[in-house]
Amino acid sequence: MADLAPLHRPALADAKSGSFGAPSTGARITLTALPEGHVLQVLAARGSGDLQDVILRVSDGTPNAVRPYGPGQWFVVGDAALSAAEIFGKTPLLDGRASIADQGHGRVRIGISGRAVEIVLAKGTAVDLDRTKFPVGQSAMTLIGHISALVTRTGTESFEILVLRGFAESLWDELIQMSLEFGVDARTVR
Amino acid sequence: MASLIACPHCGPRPKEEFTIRGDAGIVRPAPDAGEDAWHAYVYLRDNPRGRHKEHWHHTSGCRRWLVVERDTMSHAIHAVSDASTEGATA
Amino acid sequence: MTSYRLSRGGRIDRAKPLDFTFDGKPMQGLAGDTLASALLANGRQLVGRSFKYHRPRGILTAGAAEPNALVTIGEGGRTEANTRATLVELYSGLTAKSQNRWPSVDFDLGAVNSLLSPFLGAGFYYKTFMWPAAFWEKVYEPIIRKAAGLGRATYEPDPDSYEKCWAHCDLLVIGAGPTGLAAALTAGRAGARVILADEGFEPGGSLLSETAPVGGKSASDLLAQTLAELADMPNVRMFSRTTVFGWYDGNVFGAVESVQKNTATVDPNRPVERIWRIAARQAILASGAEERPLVFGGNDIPGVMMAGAMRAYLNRQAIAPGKSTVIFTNDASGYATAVDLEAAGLEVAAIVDSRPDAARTWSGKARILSGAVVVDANGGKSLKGVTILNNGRTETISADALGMAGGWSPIIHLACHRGAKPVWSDAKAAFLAPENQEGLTVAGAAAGIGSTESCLADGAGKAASALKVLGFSNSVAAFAEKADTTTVSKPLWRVHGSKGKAFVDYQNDVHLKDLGLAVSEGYGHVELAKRYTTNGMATDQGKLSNINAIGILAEARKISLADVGTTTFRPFYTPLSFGALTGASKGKHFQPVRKSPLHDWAKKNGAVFVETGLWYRSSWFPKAGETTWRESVDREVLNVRENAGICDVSTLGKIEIFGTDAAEFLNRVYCNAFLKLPIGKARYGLMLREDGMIYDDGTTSRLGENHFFMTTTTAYAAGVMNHLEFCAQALWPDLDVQFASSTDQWAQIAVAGPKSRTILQALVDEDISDAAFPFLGAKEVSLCGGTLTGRLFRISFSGELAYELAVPAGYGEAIADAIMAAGKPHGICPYGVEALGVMRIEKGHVTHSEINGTVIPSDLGFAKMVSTTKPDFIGKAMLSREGLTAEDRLSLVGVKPLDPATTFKTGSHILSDGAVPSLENDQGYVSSSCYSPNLGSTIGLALVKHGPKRHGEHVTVWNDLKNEYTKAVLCSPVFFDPENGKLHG
Amino acid sequence: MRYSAFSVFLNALRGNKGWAPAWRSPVPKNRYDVIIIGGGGHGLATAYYLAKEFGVTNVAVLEKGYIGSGNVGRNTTIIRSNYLLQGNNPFYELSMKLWEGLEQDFNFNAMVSQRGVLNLYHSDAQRDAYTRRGNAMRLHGVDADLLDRNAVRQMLPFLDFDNARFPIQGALMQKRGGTVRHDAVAWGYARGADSRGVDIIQNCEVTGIRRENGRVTGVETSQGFIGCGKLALAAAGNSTVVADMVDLKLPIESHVLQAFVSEGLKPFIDNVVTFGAGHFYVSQSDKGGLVFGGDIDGYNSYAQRGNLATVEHVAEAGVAMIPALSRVRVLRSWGGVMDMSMDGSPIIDRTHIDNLYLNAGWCYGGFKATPASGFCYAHLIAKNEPHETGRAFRLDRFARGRMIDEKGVGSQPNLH
Repeated sequence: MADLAPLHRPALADAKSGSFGAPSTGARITLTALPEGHVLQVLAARGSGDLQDVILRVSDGTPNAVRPYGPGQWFVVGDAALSAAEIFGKTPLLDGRASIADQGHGRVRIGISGRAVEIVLAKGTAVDLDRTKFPVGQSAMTLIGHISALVTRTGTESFEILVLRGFAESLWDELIQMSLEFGVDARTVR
Repeated sequence: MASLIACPHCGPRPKEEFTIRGDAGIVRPAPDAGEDAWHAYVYLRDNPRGRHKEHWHHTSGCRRWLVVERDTMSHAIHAVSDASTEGATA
Repeated sequence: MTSYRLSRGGRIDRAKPLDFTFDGKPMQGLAGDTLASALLANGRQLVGRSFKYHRPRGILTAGAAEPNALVTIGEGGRTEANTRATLVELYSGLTAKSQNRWPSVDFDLGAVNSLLSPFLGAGFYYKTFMWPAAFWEKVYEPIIRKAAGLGRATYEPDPDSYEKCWAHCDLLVIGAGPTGLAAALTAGRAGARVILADEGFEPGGSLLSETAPVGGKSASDLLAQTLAELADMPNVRMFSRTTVFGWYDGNVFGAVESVQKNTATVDPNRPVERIWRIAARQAILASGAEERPLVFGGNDIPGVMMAGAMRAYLNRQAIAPGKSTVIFTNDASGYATAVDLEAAGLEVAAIVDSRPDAARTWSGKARILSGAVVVDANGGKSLKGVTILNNGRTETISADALGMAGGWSPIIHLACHRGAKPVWSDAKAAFLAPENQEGLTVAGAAAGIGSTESCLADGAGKAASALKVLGFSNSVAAFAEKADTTTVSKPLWRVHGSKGKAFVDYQNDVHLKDLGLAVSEGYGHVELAKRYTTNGMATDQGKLSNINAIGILAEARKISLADVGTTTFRPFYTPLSFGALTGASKGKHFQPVRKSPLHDWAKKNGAVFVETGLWYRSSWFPKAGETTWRESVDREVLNVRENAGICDVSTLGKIEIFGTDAAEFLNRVYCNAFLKLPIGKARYGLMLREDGMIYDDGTTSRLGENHFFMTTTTAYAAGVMNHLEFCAQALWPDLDVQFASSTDQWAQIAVAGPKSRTILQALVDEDISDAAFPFLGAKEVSLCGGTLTGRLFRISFSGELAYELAVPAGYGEAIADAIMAAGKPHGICPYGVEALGVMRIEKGHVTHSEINGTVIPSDLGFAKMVSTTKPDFIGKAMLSREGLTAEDRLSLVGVKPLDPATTFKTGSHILSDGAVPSLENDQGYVSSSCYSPNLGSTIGLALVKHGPKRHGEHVTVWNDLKNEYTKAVLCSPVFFDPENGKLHG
Repeated sequence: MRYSAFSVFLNALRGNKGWAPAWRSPVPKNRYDVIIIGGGGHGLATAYYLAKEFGVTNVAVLEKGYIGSGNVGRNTTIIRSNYLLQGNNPFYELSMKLWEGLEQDFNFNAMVSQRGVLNLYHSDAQRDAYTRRGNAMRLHGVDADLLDRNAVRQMLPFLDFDNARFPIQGALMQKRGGTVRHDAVAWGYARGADSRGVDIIQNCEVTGIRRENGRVTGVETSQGFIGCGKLALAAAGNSTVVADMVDLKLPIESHVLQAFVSEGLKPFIDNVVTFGAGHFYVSQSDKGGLVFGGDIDGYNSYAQRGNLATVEHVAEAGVAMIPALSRVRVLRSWGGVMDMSMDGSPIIDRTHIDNLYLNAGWCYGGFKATPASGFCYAHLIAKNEPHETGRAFRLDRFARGRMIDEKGVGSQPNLH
């Protein structure tokens, strides 16, 4: 019986890394592969009422950790990886009013920031990202080009994108393409 | 139509984010409703010129099934609601 | 005249010469030129040949409506045929070529068609070329096709990139002429989010060529001040070189921005064109008006030009139309052009005004001929003079330029894209867009308003109204109200008495007589006339011709223009490149790639990949020395059956199902029972459509009282998820059940073969002996000494003792490596979907090759799975229909060749032994086939009439496409280990 | 007047003043033996064959707009008979045979051009499906060839063979497939029917159907009541609207399908080619425009216009198939109303009313079916007995579980 802890392979391990596109410095885009910590998909049981506060109980308390994407549906994210047991341990915190599906490996977080970030993302999504309509903390599950992803504003000039692992590299490449006119620094190394 | 559908959960979104199933004005019959009722449910359609209720799935968004009431002549959208709240009256 | 470029005036930059070529000849223009103006500046009037008669043609307009000056620009993969010279912003290094001519535009042999024109009237081709029948395709059609068409497209790949973008605004203003600028200014000052889009490279519209003062200021000062104020507003976005091409539902507008079409040195970091999808709460259409040509003989001779275009070239690019110009007008526009020509020191030989009472104060030098018409323009490749009919007398005036001013047609194209029909207005003598369309207001010249000052007022006023709708309560119109005092004269749809051909649709060579013929042959309806004569069907979409054609049809049919009506305005306003519409989704990026967490593991192990939907899956893993794919696959199959194999099945759809009603829900969506599935067990499930046909299959395991784990086929993963959500949300919202797609969460690994248990036990901490973990067991397991939790399923697609192990995706590669390492002493090998396919066919297991949407459970031998006791499940009610219970339905059998040395292919049909090939005798078809290394023969699964009753029958497997007719025998679909001895290992 | 090179020549010499109207504009009679609702391709073809083949000439075709204003005037002009299933295959082949002799038959050059139709395949599964289909065609004597990648590359070297997301593996080809000048089909049938005594009445909208004792006695129209012995519906996308007048609910939804044409080009592509890894099909018209289309927009619509997302999908698939299209410009898009049936196959049948006949459910395949549809429908109307070839297109096949579902997607019309 092998008891060597298996090696974790990040989804974007082999993705393009480096600087691409225009040499400009002013509005450069930064693309970052964020830590594959925990991603919990929380699903409310039928008729469970308002769960906003309950959901907070399973989050690590950092800003923007809880990301609603539809009625009774949230992603709770954080940098720390959680074991199956740790996730199982969180279920009782929900008082039986919601279930948790571990998506820590199924979804990958990508950070994107820069002065032109709204313009870049508008090449993919139809969601109006104007900061008055889409303030910090807001999330939207949407299509970016042909790929579905959860977009969250984390700052005035920064967003996080949560995407299915299988599509992560494809989306990564597209985000680079979309950023070329401003210049982009893509960092896969955490 | 459908350049934008105002999802009641997500706001206006483009057609590409949705999967359309079709007529939401028909009700699934009881299991023992008989051949005619089932044939009508599975195969017959009103196909109106004018207002029409349809099931649209916000596949690339909140993944909720919606009932979209739409005009088939003008493509104007009159109402969008969550299919579960539309309930059996759909 | 040696140079047509005047020494003074214009908005060109004389310090910036730009070199370009036309038909290989080097020429020079200036910054601020269009290709058209640069050609004119170089004295090049003849720029193209017409479609049918190959008549010499010059530049007619200064904008998007241009029917004649179509050229091919660019080289290699950047070649663009049919480009309007009037819209091309001149740049250094531009190459342009004339089209539809041979050998040259100056000497074109095709011009012989002009002589044949009596035989080439409207629709002549419908009446002839029918005999002998074979000649149409062999002789006539190739000649016609060669002659037809305009420019030649390249086959070379496009080196440039494109992109698409969304934009959102409160108010979209379409057109940056006086109306649009006034609207944008009003909305901008009110604080609204404004997008101002204009197709030109310099905003301003008619202000750019206006010489008369506007509201006490010069037009150019007004323009400069307005643009400066707009530029300072952060809430106003100016989209130059951007054509709004379509108005779609939901008030979404399509626009195309020409990003780098004005340079020969393309920056690869930026697109050459960009499509904007603009979601506007309100929009103002300020697209202006189009000047109408006049229909008289020879109205297409180079040198004949729209009067407004003449004025634009004069005032924007300082171009003289010729030495001596005649103006033919029934409208004030002709006079404005004449004024400017004379002011520039150019001769205006005469102003021919068709209105008898042209009571205009004219203080210029030119002679006025009231109530007169130009009946014929004279000349060949250039204009020599005009013949005028003046109160019954003809008179000839020599001239090398003729300006036509037939009145103005509002450009209402976009306002009619959503089905509204234009409305004829007698007062405006024009078709106007219908009013009160939600979300869009037409303003300025596009609404039939004449003077610039009234346009400013109208744009501002309508913007203020739109803002009110949007809730900007305190907006103030940027320009005061100003009544439009322009008088509209009665249109002159055609001139009577011409000798020469009077063209209506220049580009398609439709002339007056063609429309007359259409009416007399019964094609008088405006749509039929269009289709019969091709009027309005050219690349300009009838921007100039449609209105005159309607006037002419009305006259011929003796009805009003309102009764004739218009043809339908449809997107696009101007033609749009495939590249722009495609954006970045081209080549390898046509669709995204979805990668299994074991993709790199497979690559490392030498896999050959195959596209499966968006996924790449491993097909087989060739070893050194293997020369054919079959060799590799045979080895993999034999090795799995002999030892063990490992296969990536991560692409299967995986769905976590939660809820207190999850079991009840599954019981309703599967045709077999799921209510009492014990925790820790997996079950094969068959999901039907409501019409009784099988939709998908897979295994579903119960991991907890209220937690199930469903697998679907790779192809139907998304469809099944949508289906489950539909059932839960729309059909049975009273059930407590939730779904989470976990396809990407798990790397799922099949380990199959007699040694699979031994191998897996090396990784799995718990006991997985047959007793502890029997067939169809399903549970969470601890792996690698408790360092990882996975899910283990004892299920088998291969028929071997087999497991599927799911581990969190990020650990997939490490675990696959560990399995390989543990299996090495046991002879494990990786296997791909080909070997997987062989083994499943050997076992008679079905996939979507059999589940093709037309089979019901009993067709595939699953009759017993269909619950007879459940009150309801999806598909139950329709299963009892006559056609679904008929004896002769195609049902699953095995098939194998009588002589193992022979073979057959999937898709072959089954004929009874000795039967004549015919549809009546068709017995079914081979749905799956492969070479079975275990049986040493090709084997297949087939769907055959009365299938199960025919085991042992000899048949012909008929593949006429490959001349392959194989004698074969029908048999049980289970070819290998029918007792399932190996499964229980 | 018979059309011929000679008549064109003669009339040209006379200044083209001698041409007579291609069809009359008659005032409706009080009563006809047969009234056909719908002056599109199918309605006009039905009238033509009723008169020519079955001697039924006291016939009126009622058209609410101008003839050919529906789908026959707004399709991508493709003809083919590459069908898989027994109900469809012989029917479309009958249509193909009628196309092959059509122009000489009705004395109108509809430019039937058998340029070859190629359906590309990109996977083993698609190849197998085309093998099954090609063999089904050959079982009925229909020409079919399965080409491999190299053979396709020789014919169409400008397809994307080297950089494709979904590489082309080969194609199923029907050489006899091709294109026809669509408007001319309507006009040729109209002229042929008219010359045999059929009244073609345009601008005549049917507003009601009068019934007595369970039989149809005539129709209320915008030009007054017109009596009839038999009433035949051929209203395509508006079938359910007319059927509603007799409380007949149909297994049909009306959907919008967009089609497109590019600017005119010198000969660019010789065949009809369909993409197998996305929705796209293209051919080049005799005038030089690339005529192309894709999938239906997916929702019920009578608006004859579609949305931009579909336009973009079509263009993306087009460039994926032929990269050189990138710099070609699309001129115009339009939309037709498709009578999408629940199994993707048509209905030619009697109805619950004795003298009321139905021809509907053509989905987006109606144009190629025009001759056979007219022929079989005329047979049914004249003889009260289905023509052998169209026998499977029964209205009750859904209730009986005898669907003819080529795609296998079931009762969801937007997937057919």
